[in-house]
Amino acid sequence: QIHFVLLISRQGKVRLTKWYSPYSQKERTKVIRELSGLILTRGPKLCNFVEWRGLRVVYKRYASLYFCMCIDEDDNELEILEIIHHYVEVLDRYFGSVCELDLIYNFHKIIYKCFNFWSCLTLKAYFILDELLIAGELQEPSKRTIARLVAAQDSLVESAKEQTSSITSIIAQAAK
Amino acid sequence: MSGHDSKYFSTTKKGEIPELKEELNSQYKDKRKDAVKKVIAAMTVGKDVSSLFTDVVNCMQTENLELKKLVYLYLINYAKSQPDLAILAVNTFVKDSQDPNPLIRALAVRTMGCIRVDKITEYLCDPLQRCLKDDDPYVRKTAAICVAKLYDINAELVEDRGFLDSLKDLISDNNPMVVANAVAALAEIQENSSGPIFEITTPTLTKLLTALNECTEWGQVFILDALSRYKASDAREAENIVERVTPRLQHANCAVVLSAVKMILQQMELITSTDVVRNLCKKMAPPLVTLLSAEPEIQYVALRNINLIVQRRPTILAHEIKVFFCKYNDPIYVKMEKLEIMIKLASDRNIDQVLLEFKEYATEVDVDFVRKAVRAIGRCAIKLERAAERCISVLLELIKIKVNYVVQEAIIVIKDIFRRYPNTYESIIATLCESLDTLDEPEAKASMIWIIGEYAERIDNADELLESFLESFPEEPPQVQLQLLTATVKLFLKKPTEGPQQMIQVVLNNATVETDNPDLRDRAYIYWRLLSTDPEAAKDVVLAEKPVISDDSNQLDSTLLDELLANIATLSSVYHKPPDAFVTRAKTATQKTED
Amino acid sequence: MAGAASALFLLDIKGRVLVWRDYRGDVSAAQAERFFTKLIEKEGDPQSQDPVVYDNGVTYMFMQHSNVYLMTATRQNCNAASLLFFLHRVVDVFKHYFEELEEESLRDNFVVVYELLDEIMDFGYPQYTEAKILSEFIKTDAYRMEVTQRPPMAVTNAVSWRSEGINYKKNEVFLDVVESVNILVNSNGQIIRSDVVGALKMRTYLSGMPECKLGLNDRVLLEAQGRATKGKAIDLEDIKFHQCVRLARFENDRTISFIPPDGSFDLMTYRLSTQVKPLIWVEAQVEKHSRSRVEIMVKARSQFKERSTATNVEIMVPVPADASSSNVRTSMGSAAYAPENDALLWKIRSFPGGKEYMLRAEFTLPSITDEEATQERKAPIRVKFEIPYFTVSGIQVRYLKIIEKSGYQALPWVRYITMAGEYELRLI
Amino acid sequence: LYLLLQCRDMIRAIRSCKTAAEERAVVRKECAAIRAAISENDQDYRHRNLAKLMFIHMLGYPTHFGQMECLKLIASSGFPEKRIGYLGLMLLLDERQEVLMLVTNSLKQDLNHSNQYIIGLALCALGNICSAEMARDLAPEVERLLQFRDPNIRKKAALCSIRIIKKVPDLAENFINPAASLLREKHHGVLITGVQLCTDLCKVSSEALEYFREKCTEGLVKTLKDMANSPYAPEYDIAGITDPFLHIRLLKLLRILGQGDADASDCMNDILAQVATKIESNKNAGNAILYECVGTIMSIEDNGGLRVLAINILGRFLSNRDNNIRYVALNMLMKAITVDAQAVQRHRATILECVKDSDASIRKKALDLVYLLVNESNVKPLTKELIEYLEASEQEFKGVLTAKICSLVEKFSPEKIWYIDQMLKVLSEAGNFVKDEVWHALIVVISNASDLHGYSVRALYRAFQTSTEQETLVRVAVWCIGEYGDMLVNNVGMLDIEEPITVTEYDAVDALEVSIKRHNADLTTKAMALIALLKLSSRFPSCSERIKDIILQNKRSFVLELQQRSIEFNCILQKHQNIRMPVLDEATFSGRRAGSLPTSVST
Repeated sequence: QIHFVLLISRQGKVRLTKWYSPYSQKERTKVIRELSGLILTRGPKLCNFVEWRGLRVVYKRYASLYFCMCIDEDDNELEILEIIHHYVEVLDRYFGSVCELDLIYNFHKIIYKCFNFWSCLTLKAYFILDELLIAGELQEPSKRTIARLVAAQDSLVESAKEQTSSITSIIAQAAK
Repeated sequence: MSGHDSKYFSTTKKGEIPELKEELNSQYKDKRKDAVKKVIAAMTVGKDVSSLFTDVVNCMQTENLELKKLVYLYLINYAKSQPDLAILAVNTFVKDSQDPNPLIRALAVRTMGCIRVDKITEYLCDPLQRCLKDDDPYVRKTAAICVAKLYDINAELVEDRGFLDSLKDLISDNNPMVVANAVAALAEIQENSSGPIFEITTPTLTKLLTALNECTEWGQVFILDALSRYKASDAREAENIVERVTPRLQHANCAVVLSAVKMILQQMELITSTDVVRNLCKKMAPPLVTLLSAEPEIQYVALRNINLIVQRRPTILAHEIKVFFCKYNDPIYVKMEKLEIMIKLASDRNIDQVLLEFKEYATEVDVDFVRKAVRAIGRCAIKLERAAERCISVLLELIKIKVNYVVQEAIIVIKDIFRRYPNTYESIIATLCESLDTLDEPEAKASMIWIIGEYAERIDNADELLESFLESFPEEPPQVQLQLLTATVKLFLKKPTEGPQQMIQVVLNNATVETDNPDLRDRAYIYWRLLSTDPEAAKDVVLAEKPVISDDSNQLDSTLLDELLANIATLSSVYHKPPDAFVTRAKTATQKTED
Repeated sequence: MAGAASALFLLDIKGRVLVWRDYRGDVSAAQAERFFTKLIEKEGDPQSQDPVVYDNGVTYMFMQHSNVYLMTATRQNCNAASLLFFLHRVVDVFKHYFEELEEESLRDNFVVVYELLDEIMDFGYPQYTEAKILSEFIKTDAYRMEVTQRPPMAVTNAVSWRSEGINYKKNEVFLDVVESVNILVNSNGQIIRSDVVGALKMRTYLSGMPECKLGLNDRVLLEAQGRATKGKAIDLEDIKFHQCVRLARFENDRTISFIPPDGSFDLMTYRLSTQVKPLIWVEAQVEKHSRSRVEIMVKARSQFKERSTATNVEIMVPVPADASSSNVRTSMGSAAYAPENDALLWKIRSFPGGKEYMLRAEFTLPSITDEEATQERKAPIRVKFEIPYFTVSGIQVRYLKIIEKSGYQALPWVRYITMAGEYELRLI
Repeated sequence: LYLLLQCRDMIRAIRSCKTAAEERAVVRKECAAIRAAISENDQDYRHRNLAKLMFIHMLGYPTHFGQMECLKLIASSGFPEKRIGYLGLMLLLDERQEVLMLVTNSLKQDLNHSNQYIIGLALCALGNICSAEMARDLAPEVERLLQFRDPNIRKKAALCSIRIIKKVPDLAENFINPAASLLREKHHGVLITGVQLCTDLCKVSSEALEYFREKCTEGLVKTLKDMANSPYAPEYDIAGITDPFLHIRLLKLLRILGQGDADASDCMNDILAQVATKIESNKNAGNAILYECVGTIMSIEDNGGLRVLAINILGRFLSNRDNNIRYVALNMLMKAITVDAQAVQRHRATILECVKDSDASIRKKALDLVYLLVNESNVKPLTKELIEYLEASEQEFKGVLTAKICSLVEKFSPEKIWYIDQMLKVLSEAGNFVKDEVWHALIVVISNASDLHGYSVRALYRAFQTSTEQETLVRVAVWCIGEYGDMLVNNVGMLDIEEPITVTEYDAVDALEVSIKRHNADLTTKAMALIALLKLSSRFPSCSERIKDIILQNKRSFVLELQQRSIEFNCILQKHQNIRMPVLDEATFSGRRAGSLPTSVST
């Protein structure tokens, strides 16, 4: 089981956290501090695993971001690397289609857009994660399905917005 | 004024080194200079640019002082790794050391001294010899330090080439800064040498005291630190010296003040007149107090030193305890040190106010600080007999708040209070016993167990209380096990009834056959032997009257204190440890290979 | 007891090396960096760490300024006071050069930084830290062309703080006497500490090498001169002088004589620990109604003569960290919630002597409490104010004589002001 | 009132802070503004404020005052509100907050909602943060949703069920049947989550294990076979393999089913062999499957052929240039060692090299493995290697390394003198890392080896002269000097390999005094030194006065134990000379308990 997911920038700034096991706020801060100390200092050619408090952390660097997942001792580390990549690809596909600017595959830009500022895009990253993992377990192996489900919910939000705006305009009209 | 050097940090991704190489060999001066800046930028961020050694050294012969400095900087960094190539630089160095511009002459010897390569060092001797006698004081002051550098690399060379004498000559130099640096260099060389090199004679002393008035603040520190080793021949000389040094107490630089304090304290040991001593104490107090309005880092050093000073001369700050009261924004490390000094300065006169403060601190947020405050109350009780009762009542109040770590800390100190004032405050034992179940720290547990054993005859259910610990005996930490052992023996000797007898067997069995801890085992066997050979003797031994404990728990032993006082302002005085305890005499040569 | 620094490091907020200078070849960059990560890991907030740290044979001494750590490493038993104070001086030097000392300015000027590091310390011994003089021969790019190719005389002179040949059309001296009142009142309303720290801040615009002599109403001096003191003289407890003042001379006959540096500097500081009546007295009552509402009543009284007026008075009363939507009424000035300080901030522009003002405020608290909220730190009430044309000590500048061989006349301008220093009243 | 910042502006403001204190101030101001907006019940900005709180929470600041906002959003009717509300709930709260209970009702309604996406949100929240209490309350809804028409709800319900049965294992039996039916699904999401649910059911319920073993093994084998032989499926393809995630999960479940059951194991042999030989190992995905497959082969009932295959794969992994692969190889070899120790031993040299790898993770793993590899026959060379490495290793690694070496030496030592020699080396090199049990055990061994008493005390005395900063070394030396002081002084029981040394009684007492007076001496050492002095006082009459003096120095000690000892021992020396001998009769100390050591050393 995955206990938590962390995204940390090379400068040690936290970009996304998701906890599937209970950690108090104080513990969370400590975990993040310990792990960034452990992971960010590791050289580029070393393996992508660190042992930590009897658990194992699998991490992978994409552009300037470290994607980290903490798992149990007997989980498959290599598979977790694959899951991380799976997530990154979904993010890439999703934002690639959302951001009209990035018609060309340019992962750096997308990552930057997604995580540099906490915004609706970062929230989207969470929504996507929720379609990928539940209870710390993999939910869906198909990137297309995940993208489709997120898009469907996005359009649900859009139509609700339109509805409210049309209602307000109706009210506004009526009030004239 | 602002620069734009950051542009040098961004370099093209591919072929950085070849590109730089090309630029370094450019025919245009400006381009070369820019390239050297890029090289230094790369060096700054930790990239290895040692492969450009020859190319950089080629830029060394230049009129441009800025460029020269950069190249020198590069040499300092990489000469070690390219000793054979470093030799290429020697000619320029030697030439520069004879440059008409004193800035360049000084730069050349200063840099050569930083290059720890034997071959370079050989060529350093002649220029250094010349620079020590240079007309310009800036060059001489640089050369003086350079002798210390050379000594660090090759002590024999310095001795053989007579540099020590030249250096000693500089003590009589007419320039104060040259004198100060010569003193610093000599002091360092003395430190690393077995023979007497830098002995301060009376004429030297006089010269240095005079130089003191004129040199820079840092120079004053060198001189004062060196002079504090000087032993005056009699009280009169000591008084004279002190008189020359006291004006330094008015200096705005805290290091000058502390070094002056050190010197005065050293000389005071010789001064016999109580009036003079009293007067000096009075003079030192205000500057010491003023140090507490300095930056927190300085305050910290000052507090660590004041801690030592008040151990030797308690009167100096006897009336100043209030300045050690903690302020809201004091960093925790300052607060902790202030607390320590407050304990030392607490007296019958100020104890009420001090207790109010401690009580305030004991309800603060920071756990370590709270613990220390509780302990401080107990320490005051131990120190001030007449205030003991008041201290105890504050401790009891704190126990009632039932904050776990406060209770445990209180029990630890109350145990010591009992040992200090036997047969006085035992009435509170009952209150303490109420907290028995909440104790989870070894020291608190051990203290409580000791209390039960020691007063077994007054505690009706002492056997029950002790028995409650027995079950977990094997899991307890050694500290607790040892106290349980002794307490059970005491209980048995005091109440040799069936219950205690069974208990003692359980404990002795646990502490001998059932343990691997040799210390516990030895201890238990001693009791066992005593009990089985001669129970009366056992009583005599175990229940022997104990002398009242001394209240010197935080007093350093006097030889150590002497040593630390001689080291005021230094790290030794901050750590409260003699220098050998933390200065590893690893020779620099071995460190280099490590790196 | 000789000892010197092995290296001087300038690190960014994450402990990474920005620039460092190795003075003795016995420590390495990697070592310090690793140590620093360790230091931060240990307890999170590096500001709570002792400024002197020992690790594996090396002592590290450090301080923070803005987003930069200044740190020296040493393997010897060196003078800790000197090196820590030196770090503060280094800050002053950099500030003089780059206006602000921060990560960016260091990066932007690394060449000059290296040059300065080479000049201010040699083989780990502090050498020279007078920024004004240093900038005569070490310049940033913009001023590079004007470089003097020789070390200014001042560097090695007895008067190491002033260069020769300074020239002003109009020769002027400004002297500000600034007194800060520090006070600590415990929760019983007892004043447990009170002292005054004064400073004579000088700005000089004088030509040549002027000899100055300052006369104060210093009791010791006046009595020594056999003058009647008539209660006007004062006792200064601990006087500290700028290095330009001749200390031996002062020790001999209490004369304050000096050749001033050019520009602004603190000529002297002094301290008085005579108990003074708190100039502004504040009382606060905090009532917690249930878990959701707090009511605060504050009374502030000025306890100085009516002809003086305190200006820019700020009274900070602590409130719980998760409070909101205050309802505040004051009889004077304005008050607002200052969440960045977890406090209610009451500002009174002008507060004449002998007056009393009131404030009432109400805060609501959220229904859900912070599960991990450790007991909150008990902050005191803090007060800031300034009272112009007034000193607590009664110090007076009797004269400031300026003699220069060219014989010009220079007029000194003197101002007096009292302000709050660390002014804390603990809440019950 | 403060202006509420745009999310972006707030983050920009936070980012531009130079110090932690500045950041704290910005955050506090913003939180105050958000609290003000909350208490005014501001609807328009609720969304945005919650987003900001999530960011602030992530930075580690308190956000408890925003929790009720999540609840309000969840309770509103619109999908957008619910979506952000649930997200906030999952980020700002966790199962331990009491407030969470307040959301149970909303969850129940949403689990029964007509909109499947709202059901999805509720399942996700429940699966990620539900408490045992909520699990109990909502289990029936989730169970029902396992048969929901839309597969995307079924898969969410399956994972949500995992959380439920982990929180409340009693509920497992209700999920066995619905879980089994998920295994027949074609939808990969459902299948993957279904397999996972079954795996977790097996872990909490033996009943479930039996059931699946009986009813599903064959089906699972078939599914795996179909997968392995399936044509190219672009939707699930990774590096030319169809759905490696499903592969791995199936292998994992098969492992559990095959473990301890020969029939089930037999049933999966063929497919495991096929996976192990056919999967491409040039990409990570393939290696992940191979790794899982090896794990399964190692766990199920023995089939010699398969195991050889598995060990070969690990051998290949171990020599791979990719550090990840080497790491998992070491990891798996640790499991393999119980199955086929011989095969693992063959890789010993490679593994030992890994202990010195530049990668700390690999170093640590390799050390764990070496520890398992050691046996009576190879303990000497391996220990030698490790101790040599101890000197060169980094400070941080020394602790782990020391513990392992001590444990090995203790476990496999062929003879006592070797054991003592090795421990002495460790103590001198890294004594401060040695745990109490270790030096306790060393003393037990020494005291039980009567022919080595003299040798040990002399060796320790020598070591003590050079490294007084290793606390445990000093303790053992102190104890031995007290116990065997006469052998030290008289060179009793010299071995052939020894050089004689000249130590006077005075020197021996000196050593003890030094151990007390070192500036950093710890209390245990000091206390031990007092006993040692007591022991020596009868044997060294020439020093008895000096010993008395040293002991008496602690009579007013602030430290309880030291004072007690000082007074007692002084009393014995002063007044009870007559019983001193029996008390410290050496015979008393012999024949003591063997301790926890294996017979080879302790007898």
